[in-house]
Amino acid sequence: MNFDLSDDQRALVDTVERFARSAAAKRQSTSPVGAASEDAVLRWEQMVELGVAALLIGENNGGVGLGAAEAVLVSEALGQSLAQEPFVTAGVLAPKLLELSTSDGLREKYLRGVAEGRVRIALASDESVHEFDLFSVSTRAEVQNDRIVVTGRKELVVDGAMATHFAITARDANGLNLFLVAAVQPGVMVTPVRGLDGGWMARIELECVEAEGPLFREAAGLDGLECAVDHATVAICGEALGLMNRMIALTASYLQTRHQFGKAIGTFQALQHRFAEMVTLAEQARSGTLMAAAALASEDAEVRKADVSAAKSLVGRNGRAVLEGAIQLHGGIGITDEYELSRYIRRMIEIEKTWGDVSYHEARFARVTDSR
Amino acid sequence: MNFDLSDDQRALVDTVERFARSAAAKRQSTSPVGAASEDAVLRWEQMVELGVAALLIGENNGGVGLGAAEAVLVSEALGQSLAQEPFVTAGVLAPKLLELSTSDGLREKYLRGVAEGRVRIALASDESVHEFDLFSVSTRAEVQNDRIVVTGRKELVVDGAMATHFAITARDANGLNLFLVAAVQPGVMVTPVRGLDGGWMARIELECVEAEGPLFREAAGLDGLECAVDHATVAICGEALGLMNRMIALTASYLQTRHQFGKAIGTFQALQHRFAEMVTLAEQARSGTLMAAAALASEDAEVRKADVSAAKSLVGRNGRAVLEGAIQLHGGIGITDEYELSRYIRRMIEIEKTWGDVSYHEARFARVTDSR
Amino acid sequence: MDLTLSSADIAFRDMIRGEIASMVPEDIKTRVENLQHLRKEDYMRWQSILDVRGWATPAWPVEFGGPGWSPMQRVLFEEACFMAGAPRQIPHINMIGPVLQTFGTEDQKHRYLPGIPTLRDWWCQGYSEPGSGSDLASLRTKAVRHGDRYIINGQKIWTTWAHWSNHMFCLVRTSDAGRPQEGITFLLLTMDTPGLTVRPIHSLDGAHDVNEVFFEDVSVPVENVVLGENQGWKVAKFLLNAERTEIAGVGQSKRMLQFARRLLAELTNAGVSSSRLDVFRSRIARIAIDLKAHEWTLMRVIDAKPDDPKAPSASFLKLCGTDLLERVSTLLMDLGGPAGLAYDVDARNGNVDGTPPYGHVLNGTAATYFEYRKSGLVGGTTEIQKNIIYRETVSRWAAQ
Amino acid sequence: MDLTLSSADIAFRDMIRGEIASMVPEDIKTRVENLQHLRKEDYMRWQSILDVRGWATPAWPVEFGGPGWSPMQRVLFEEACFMAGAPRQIPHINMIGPVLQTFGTEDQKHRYLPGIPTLRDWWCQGYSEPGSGSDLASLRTKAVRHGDRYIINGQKIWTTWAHWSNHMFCLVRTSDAGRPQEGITFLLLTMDTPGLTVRPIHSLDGAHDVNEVFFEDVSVPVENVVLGENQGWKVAKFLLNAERTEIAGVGQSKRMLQFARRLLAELTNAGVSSSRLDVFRSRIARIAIDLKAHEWTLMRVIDAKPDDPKAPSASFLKLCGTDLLERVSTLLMDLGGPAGLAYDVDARNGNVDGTPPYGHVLNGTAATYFEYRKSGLVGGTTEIQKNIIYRETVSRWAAQ
Repeated sequence: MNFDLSDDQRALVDTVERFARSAAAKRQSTSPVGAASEDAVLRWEQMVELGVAALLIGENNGGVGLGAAEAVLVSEALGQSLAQEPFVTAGVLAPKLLELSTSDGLREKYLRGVAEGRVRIALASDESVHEFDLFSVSTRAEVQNDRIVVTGRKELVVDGAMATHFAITARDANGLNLFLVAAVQPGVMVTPVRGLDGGWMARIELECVEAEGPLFREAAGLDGLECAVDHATVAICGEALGLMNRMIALTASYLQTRHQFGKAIGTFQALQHRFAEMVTLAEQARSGTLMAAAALASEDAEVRKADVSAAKSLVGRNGRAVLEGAIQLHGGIGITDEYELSRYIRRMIEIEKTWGDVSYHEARFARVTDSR
Repeated sequence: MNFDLSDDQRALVDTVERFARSAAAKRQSTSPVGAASEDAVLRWEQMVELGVAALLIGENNGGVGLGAAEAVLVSEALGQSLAQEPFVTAGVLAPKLLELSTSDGLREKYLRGVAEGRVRIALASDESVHEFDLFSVSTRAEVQNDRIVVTGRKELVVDGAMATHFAITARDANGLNLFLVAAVQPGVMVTPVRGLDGGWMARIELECVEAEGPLFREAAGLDGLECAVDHATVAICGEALGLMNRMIALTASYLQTRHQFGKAIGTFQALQHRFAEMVTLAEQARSGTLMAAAALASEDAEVRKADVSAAKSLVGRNGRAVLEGAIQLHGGIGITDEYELSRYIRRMIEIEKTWGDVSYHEARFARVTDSR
Repeated sequence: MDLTLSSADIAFRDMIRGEIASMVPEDIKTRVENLQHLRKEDYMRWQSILDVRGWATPAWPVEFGGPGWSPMQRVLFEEACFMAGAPRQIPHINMIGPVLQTFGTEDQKHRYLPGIPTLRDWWCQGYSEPGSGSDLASLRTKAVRHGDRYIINGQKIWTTWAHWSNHMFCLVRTSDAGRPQEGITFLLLTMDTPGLTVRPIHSLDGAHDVNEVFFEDVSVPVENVVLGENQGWKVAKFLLNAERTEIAGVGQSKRMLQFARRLLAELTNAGVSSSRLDVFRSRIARIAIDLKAHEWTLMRVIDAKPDDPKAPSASFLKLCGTDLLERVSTLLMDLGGPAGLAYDVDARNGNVDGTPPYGHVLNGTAATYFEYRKSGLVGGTTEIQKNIIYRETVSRWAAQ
Repeated sequence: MDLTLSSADIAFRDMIRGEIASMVPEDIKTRVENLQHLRKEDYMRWQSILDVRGWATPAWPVEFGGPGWSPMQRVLFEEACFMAGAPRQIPHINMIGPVLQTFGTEDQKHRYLPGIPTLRDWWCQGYSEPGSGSDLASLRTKAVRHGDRYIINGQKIWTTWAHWSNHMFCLVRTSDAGRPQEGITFLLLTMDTPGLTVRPIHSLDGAHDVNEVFFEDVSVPVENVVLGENQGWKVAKFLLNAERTEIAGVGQSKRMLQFARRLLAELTNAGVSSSRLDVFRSRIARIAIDLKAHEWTLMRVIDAKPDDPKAPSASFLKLCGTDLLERVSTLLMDLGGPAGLAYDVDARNGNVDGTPPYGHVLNGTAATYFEYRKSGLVGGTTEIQKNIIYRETVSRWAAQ
């Protein structure tokens, strides 16, 4: 075990950071919904050129074969400049789902397209907007005239407005499974939904839509789905680390440059301590995220679930404390839309609410660890 | 509504404070168990001379007829010098129970003795040591040869080792009710239990013991019992205010006199802020306690329950934060048994755990207010 | 100490509850209860309705057309407004009014008081500056006297509702001599004065409440000074005192808590798992408990003699009030769950009549969290309040 | 960055777990798992058992008779000890040992090292003084040189296990010139030196761990100086570094968390209402999550190059470690419920063999809470740690 970046990792991070800092990479929270999703497609095409799309795909499947540690590093570097989306869905979630799929045919048909950025698959799983639950699904998949057709409604599909395909959770005669659906075809209605920071989620309505699948043999499906989402979850934890870095950096310079009562506000002990708490919380979130990245490689699904949930809840909880500290130490400017900090704050909350919030993941952690 | 003390109230508080400051009044945490209960009897006899025993008893029953506000003031004054016990049980809980009793005979037989300090009744209700619950009772009351006999075991009876009588919760053919049992008689075994701060609780074992009662007509009993305990609960909230006062006062002088790095530690902003938080939490606890004292007069039992539980949970929660602040601001001396603060800290925790802890009272509050 | 409400107060309470409940327009009530931002006309309409009954200016004495209520009656009035779903009152009504009544010239009273109750005249407060936040006394917006006029140059920031206002009261620097506090003047002006520009500031939640105000050779007659040149700090301190009850934020916290209970009921009906909801239920209980105690602290502050050193001060109210506003708005965001990811800023701001993706209630959850991040900053930061409490209390406690 | 354990480490982990599990005496294990205070002989017995295997001094290199383990192996050893219910190691073993190995003379090494592994020589640390807590450099216990001896006068306080020790290492003032740090000397002495008196201090929980130590003309030969006169601060800073992993408190937090889970199971069996227990279950989960992250922070600290400015420092470990110790001990008290009212200090201290009123487990709950109130005070207060973190990090972050 070793926490220093290797030369290859350093080079990867530098490349991604350079890209992320370029204006073109940045997500604009003010973009209208349609334009936003075009931006995302454009950004993804640029990332593909950097080689990011095939990063996590196994070498046997023609990818670079890097692991979760690298996914965290890339996400963090992107997050630092608010340029993450859609790496987590197109570069992590979709490839993982296909790699874990027990359908050789679908993997072969789609994985190359994913690696080349032509195919952009978004996971359409949620049906309730009140509580995250991968397995509470009423969407149906049926065989009609030898074709599989899917009917149902999916909410809050991350990067849904830019997808070429959806991976839909649906129940068939054998239970819950996943099916692939092309986004542009009769019976598919995609309604973009504006996110807190102008992200592009979508509501997907499917009315007897032709689908391919299932992605999994029965029983194998549930863990494959959960495992892919766990990979994506750790990647957005990495993004959150990047956001926290940036919030802390902005706060540090503000403390040193802002003066009140004739001195830099960073000379006040109460503010110093609040800053020290922010830094400590961010370090703890980093430790948790690295732990979860390590656990993704575990053969024991319970270990993976426990550590991923630990990390996601920790990142949500600490990230919120960091953003609240940043606001309090900045004063009024900290809650001003024009100032850079506001974007990091809103994105932090988006992350917290994506794929299970603190409460969800603490409960999942308790469930998995209680019996141990 | 008015928060200033009247002249009469001021005089009462002054008398009690003078008494409480005298060495004789103070409870010693180092006393052996037997001696401790003799101390308590002695202290109660002294308080009776001050007129404190009949303070809350209605004028129609020969008492002074003061209310919950005065009970809080007296408890606070006693608590400030760690001299509270046994006012709350002998001066509040027992008289309230007898006054609320629907048995005129028992009230007449015992209330005068209580007012004169001859009769000391302790409430023996708890059977589980894991969770406070007034109504989880398996002690039985049966009629045998025309006499009522009680059999069962009671835990953590507050002031139990100094009682002349016990008010026992027990189930008879009609359900839950209260019975009076003389402490010294065959079949009663009293085992003193040493408390956190050397308080004198007791385990009471009853084997076919002769009892008088019941204290209540069916149905009326449950609320009478709960109401009497609510009165006592508000009184120990008052005591907790006294403890907090003292902890804050000790901390304030320590901040001004202790020097490190060449200056009084009270010049460090982080310590100033922690102190400000302690003061604020104590004020909030005071507001809650006064609110609960007001609610004891309400005809609506749900209002009473909600506000008493609000106060007890607030006092427990804030009292703990105050004691933790006091320790942190004192450093090592704050956790030293020899130093006065340690007594206030341990007593604060005793209060928190008496008649329902924070978790119990928050749940009770939620239950009562949810439907509103 | 007498902890019971007098029978007169009980009668007043029952009367005012009944009346107010029948006075609030339905559409305003809906927006208030959905935690949407109100429009300027919503506030004005409600003030006009109150004005008919003489209740538009609860803190004003009878001689200036106010109801002459006792502090307890004001508390009961505010409680009735809360229960009826009325908008909260614009704080400036109870701020600039008493200032003019106490320090204003006859001419100032005559000219400015009549427009306040109905909000025909809407006042904003020009205090903070880019370089002067917590350290307000360091303000540098300069007013230089030329004959019978002041020429003002400088900039104010975080000016709430400057874009809705036609009047401003502000603090300007008229002298650099002595302590910084000694060279400050309290000045009135109209927002259409040439040289004055208002620039919007959008907040974290996309709302536009606050502004920057720029002064470029803004000319104001000297009769617009309140109390006298270089006497402004005294007026500002008086105002701070008048803000006492407002600063407690009781009404806003209660409104959000009510909203949280409603949301909890909706989530229960929607089938959200009870293990998830139980946690929220506990948090609601704890906040409700603290809020009840906070209301009693407010009453204790209101009842206290001004010179009683043992009474809790306004800083306690501010600290506890901020804590509650922060916690209950956080609770709302958490209750919102995944739906909080979606946010339609226009629907929340009341700029469009459409319904946001998951309805107005869920649309308000994360936004409310963002909105109330300001509570520890406005009206003196939490850090400043703690400094004050320490200074006010430590020696008294050490002497006990 | 490679986040997987090497196969050598995996093999070591499996070996050490198996071995340690079979080595812990049952009676000691029971006291450890009940959170009772251990007796001096418990610690000594366990060290002797470890010593047979050469594992008594995990941080010592092979040349001094240690096992020569890597930092990761030490972590795995400590984890194995935790899992087996072994006592935690007396911190001074890993403190005074490396100090002597690094700075000691040959004679000092020869004389003092052999007695440490078995605790035949038990060392205590004479640092804090009544007037010098957070501001350690202001210490005033004076050592004045007379020929080849120092004469010491003064007082130490909070000296853990001074009453069990036969040796002390301490900081004394040998010069008043220059910065306070520059006049401090690191000195060794035996506890039976005439003029040295130990006075017990009992803690909040009734335990006797710490002491006052008084020096009245205590005479010590100059060869007992480590490194050199007025060089003591350098040794103290080295020691602080050696304390790094100890300061994280991982083992103690895990022990208490394990105890909490056991208590929860007992309460479940005893029929405590599920609504009450669910709250505890959530708290346990949250603490367990933070503790896991804390263990990874510890590994990151251990792995960091000494000069890497971006690596988390020991102050992070101390801060998070304190937070966890405070929270988990608080959880225990809350879990204890009403039973926590009863407390038998003698049973907890292991002075009597009797069972306290509600058993050893419940007897430990409130006492553990009291015991761990010290965590934010010892080894540098929480406030001092935050000062350090700010100083260490703010400029680096501002430059990013």
